[in-house]
Amino acid sequence: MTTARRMSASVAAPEGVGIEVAEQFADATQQRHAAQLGMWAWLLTELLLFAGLFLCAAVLHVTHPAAVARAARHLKVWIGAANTAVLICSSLTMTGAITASRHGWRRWMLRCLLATAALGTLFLLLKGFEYYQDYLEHMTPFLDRPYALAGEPATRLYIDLYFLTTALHALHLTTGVAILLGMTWIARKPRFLHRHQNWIEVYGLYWHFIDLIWIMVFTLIYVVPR
Amino acid sequence: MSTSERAFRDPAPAPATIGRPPDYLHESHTLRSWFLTTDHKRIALLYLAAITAFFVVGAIAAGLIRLSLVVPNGEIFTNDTYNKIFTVHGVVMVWFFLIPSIPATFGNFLIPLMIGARDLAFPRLNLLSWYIFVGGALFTLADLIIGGVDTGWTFYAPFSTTFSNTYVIPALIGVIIVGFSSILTGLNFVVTIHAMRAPGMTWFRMPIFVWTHYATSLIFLLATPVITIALILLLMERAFGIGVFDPALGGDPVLFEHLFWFYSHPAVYIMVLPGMGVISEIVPAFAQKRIFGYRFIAYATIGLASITFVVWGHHMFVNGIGTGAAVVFSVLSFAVAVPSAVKVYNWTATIYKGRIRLQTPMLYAMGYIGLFVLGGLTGLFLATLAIDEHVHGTYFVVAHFHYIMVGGTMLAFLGGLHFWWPKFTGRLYPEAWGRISAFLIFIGFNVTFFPQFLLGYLGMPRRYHDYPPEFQLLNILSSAGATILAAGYLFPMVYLIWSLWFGERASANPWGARGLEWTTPSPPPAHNFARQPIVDFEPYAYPDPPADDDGAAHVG
Amino acid sequence: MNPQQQALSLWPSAASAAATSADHLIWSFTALTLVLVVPIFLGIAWFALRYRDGKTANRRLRHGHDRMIELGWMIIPFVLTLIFFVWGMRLFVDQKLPPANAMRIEAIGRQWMWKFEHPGGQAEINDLHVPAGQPVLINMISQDVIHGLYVPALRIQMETLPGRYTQLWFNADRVGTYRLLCSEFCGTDHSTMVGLLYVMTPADYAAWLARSHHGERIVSAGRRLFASYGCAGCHDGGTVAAPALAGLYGQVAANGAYVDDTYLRSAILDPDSTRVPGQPAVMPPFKGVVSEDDLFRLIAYIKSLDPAAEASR
Amino acid sequence: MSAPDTEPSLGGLLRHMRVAVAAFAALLVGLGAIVVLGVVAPSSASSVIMLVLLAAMVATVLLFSMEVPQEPPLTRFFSGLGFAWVAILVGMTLLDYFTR
Repeated sequence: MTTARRMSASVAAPEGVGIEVAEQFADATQQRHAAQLGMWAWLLTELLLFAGLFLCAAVLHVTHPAAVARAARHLKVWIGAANTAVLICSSLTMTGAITASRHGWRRWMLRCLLATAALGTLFLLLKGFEYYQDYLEHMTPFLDRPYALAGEPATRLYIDLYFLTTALHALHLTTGVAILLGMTWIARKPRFLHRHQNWIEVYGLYWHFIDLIWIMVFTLIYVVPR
Repeated sequence: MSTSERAFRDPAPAPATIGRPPDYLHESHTLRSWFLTTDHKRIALLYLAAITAFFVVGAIAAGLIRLSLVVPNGEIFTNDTYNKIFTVHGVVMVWFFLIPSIPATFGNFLIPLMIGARDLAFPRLNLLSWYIFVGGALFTLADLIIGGVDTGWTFYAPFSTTFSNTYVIPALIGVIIVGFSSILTGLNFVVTIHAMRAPGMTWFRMPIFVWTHYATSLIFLLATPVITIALILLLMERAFGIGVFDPALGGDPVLFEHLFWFYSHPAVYIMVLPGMGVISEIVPAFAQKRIFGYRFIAYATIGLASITFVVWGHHMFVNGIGTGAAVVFSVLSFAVAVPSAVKVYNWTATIYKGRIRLQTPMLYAMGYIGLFVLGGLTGLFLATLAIDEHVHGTYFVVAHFHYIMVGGTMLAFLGGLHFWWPKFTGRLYPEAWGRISAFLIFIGFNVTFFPQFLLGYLGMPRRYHDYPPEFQLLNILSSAGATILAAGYLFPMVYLIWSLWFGERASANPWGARGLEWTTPSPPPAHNFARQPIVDFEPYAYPDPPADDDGAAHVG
Repeated sequence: MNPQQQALSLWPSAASAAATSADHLIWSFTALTLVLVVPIFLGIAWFALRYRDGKTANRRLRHGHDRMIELGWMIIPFVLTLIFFVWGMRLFVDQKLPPANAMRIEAIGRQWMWKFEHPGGQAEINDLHVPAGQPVLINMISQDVIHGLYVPALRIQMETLPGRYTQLWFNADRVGTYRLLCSEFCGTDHSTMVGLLYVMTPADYAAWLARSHHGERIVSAGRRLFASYGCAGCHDGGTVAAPALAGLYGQVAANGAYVDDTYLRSAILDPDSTRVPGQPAVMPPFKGVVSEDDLFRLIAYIKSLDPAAEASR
Repeated sequence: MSAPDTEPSLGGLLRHMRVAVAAFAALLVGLGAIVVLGVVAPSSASSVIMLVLLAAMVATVLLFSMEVPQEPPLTRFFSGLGFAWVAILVGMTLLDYFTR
């Protein structure tokens, strides 16, 4: 229903774009609806998962504002900002892939999917570089090595929370890139869009949401407490 | 004859299996066909087997606890052994029995049948969640039994992070894994109920059972991730000392309690709501009467599921939370009484002027109402700030939540098991034994747990196995009740298994109940419905009795 | 002497007026509970017999008032129970507001014992002696995990947390011996972390104080520690412009935080956490240096500093 | 139902993505504003403004990238539910910290 309505708004669904109806569903509309809703339900849990971490950071911010500010100023805010921009770009390419898939433009879809995967990888590389910088600056309190702000215990907790939050996000992104590449591999076959167009739609929701989570991480962990 | 009555007519008893497709149990017999099945009905039975096994483990632990408490000086087990036993009991019963009990078995089996669907929306995910459940639970169980954990099921920091010398980390990993099973089950139910209802099955034609499972699934989705992250933080704290719950690093152990109870209070409703769903099916069926105030019950279900998220602080009134927060949490907790009262009074009103048959499921349902009322109202005692300040952390709390969780969930579970057993297996159980076990469980339960209210108000703290001697008589009484309860649990295990081979064959609708699940043969065929059902009748479409009823049965 | 020798008791003894009020509350609530549930139980039993299948009975239903009935049994029990919310809240809030003349006892929970210290420096393990009719404020903290100080005869408890002081006060007016327990699971010997509360006549209490071993008064011990840890070097004048401490307690500090026991504790252990932005970090952290016992003595001393006396010095 | 379209040029693709491109630009502007307020020229009101900007960016992603308004009503309800629950979690926990 969802996509069908969407398409009727933009273009009529071209021939050769659709989904293969699984046994338990009555029709394609029901299957699309179920798949979309299933992803939304999953995203709900992702949001609450990260909310727990944001809550810990917020409580620490309330109880130890000075330490949190000092710790936040040691985060690599420019790398974080660049990464936010990278993910916003990847969101655009993902939308490109979805749009192309709806029109049956297979080549554009593949290009956009690969671009999205490349941007995701770029994010992970930048993230790795950021971690390496943290390591060099002795901002890794959980490791058995000297810690730059050792005299200020509450900063240690904030830095630990930063690592946990970003690592959890990076884990989601790594999984995301892996799924994306796997899906692209399958989608290279010409008949993919005949059978699994909604994979792209559903996956797109996930990718956008990981982007959304990162925007929150960047604002709430890097910038606001400074 | 109206359409709705036709839809519910009991098909003539099938002549064995001739001319009928094999049912879901006999479709194939290989182990592989069971362990790789994507049929929601078979997965439900897999869950039933798994949770029964976990229940036995938890019940043995409970037996050991009650054994130890017969004497006041804690002579039977060492302190550490006792602490490990109650941790086994708590972790296994809460996470591996109560939470999956009704949703994963009855929910799995019945939701597609009740809404007229072929299967759940994501059958493979359903199987996966069973494997995740069994894998995670066995992992934790092995750790709890071989290694031992002494934190209790609540895992409060900083005891669990810094001071316990037991194998906490594997237990946490297992519980986190099981959480994903809950999430996937909840996701599957939500999507199924949203997207897969048969034509004509509008929201207000759904049985209350489906409503309660919808609400439960929302709790699964909204609460479970929070306990997942809380336990991950706990694990990180124990492994790397990151400091979230360590005051020396600016952390706060009370924050763990917030995160923990944000999940664990709604988790009580994960246990209770499906039980209410079961009772809302049984009571109208055995009163042969429409459920009273259907819409109010449906709204109350959603209301309970929402309110339960804003009351978690009542577990923490004496844990150093702000006075203002305590007052807010207290008054919100009182609001839980509103939807709970709706349910109880509406069940009572359903019985009024019905045509009551006091068969086994109905006995369980009536027992459930009694225990739920007592458990619920003592919950209000605990929500009262000044009373909680006295009985927090005592046996009063233990008694209260056993009334809700065991009295409520367990009785509903057994009631539902007896109600739908013919549908699950195609066999009837011996009715007399069913009634005996229902009585035994009700009496045994009350003898076990009512004294604990008194013990709590007298001031016996939980998790004490070395207790002051003046509490001994009440403890002996409680332990004696536990043996009656154990006997009550053993009977169904024996006669239900016996009935699988020797029980009388069941018709499609042995109770004369309404609901789509009773229109399929017992047991149902693998594909549930021969043709796509079209729903044009209201839920609980039991006929209105004529005035001055002569009492003759109009069943079927 | 054991508080209760009998093998079975059905109601706990009450050692304070507040405990009796809590009893009144629970009795009244129980009465309301009975009013609400007995009709249900009787109703279910009666209906189940009256309308059994096969029995002749008038089963004609009157429709039309369903909504009013629904609203009635939603709202009336709720409003009735709200009375108890208000009642319980008032008792609870009273428990949060200790009277000014309360005698202060310091308590430390540790695995697996309680330590109490009286103002005169008399320390006791697990047991606690208090005078009857005198409000007593217990200021407590945990040295390791969360414990709960629970006296059933007073109908009160409070958890002791690591890193933060919590308080509990009572006015025990009935002489006797009562149990004192740990109510929050704290590990192996949780169930042996128990003691006795002796409520004594003021005369007996004075005699007990006199005959028990006592070191220094808490405040004077604090003064001595203040010197020996080197606090006095900076805070009592000297070359460093350390903040004056006299009269600080109960005020709002320069960094905007309210100065209470927990604030002073973190200021000693981790001065950075309370430092006013812009001030130089001169004071070393005392984490791992000062024990919990010495901390409450230091804090008691700092609290005792009177700005007027300080000015004349 | 038309036959599969022939693949357009990049411009042709982008013409079908006007909303997405606008959302993309808005998100970049929002990011820039947050960086300016938080890093380059912080002021006392920055935090509040940044939280408002963050809410706007979240709304942009939900409304335009994830196309929530085109979903059926129940899905729309669902997508809002999570944020409401985060508000409950954070709000009621902080209530404790502010009333201690």
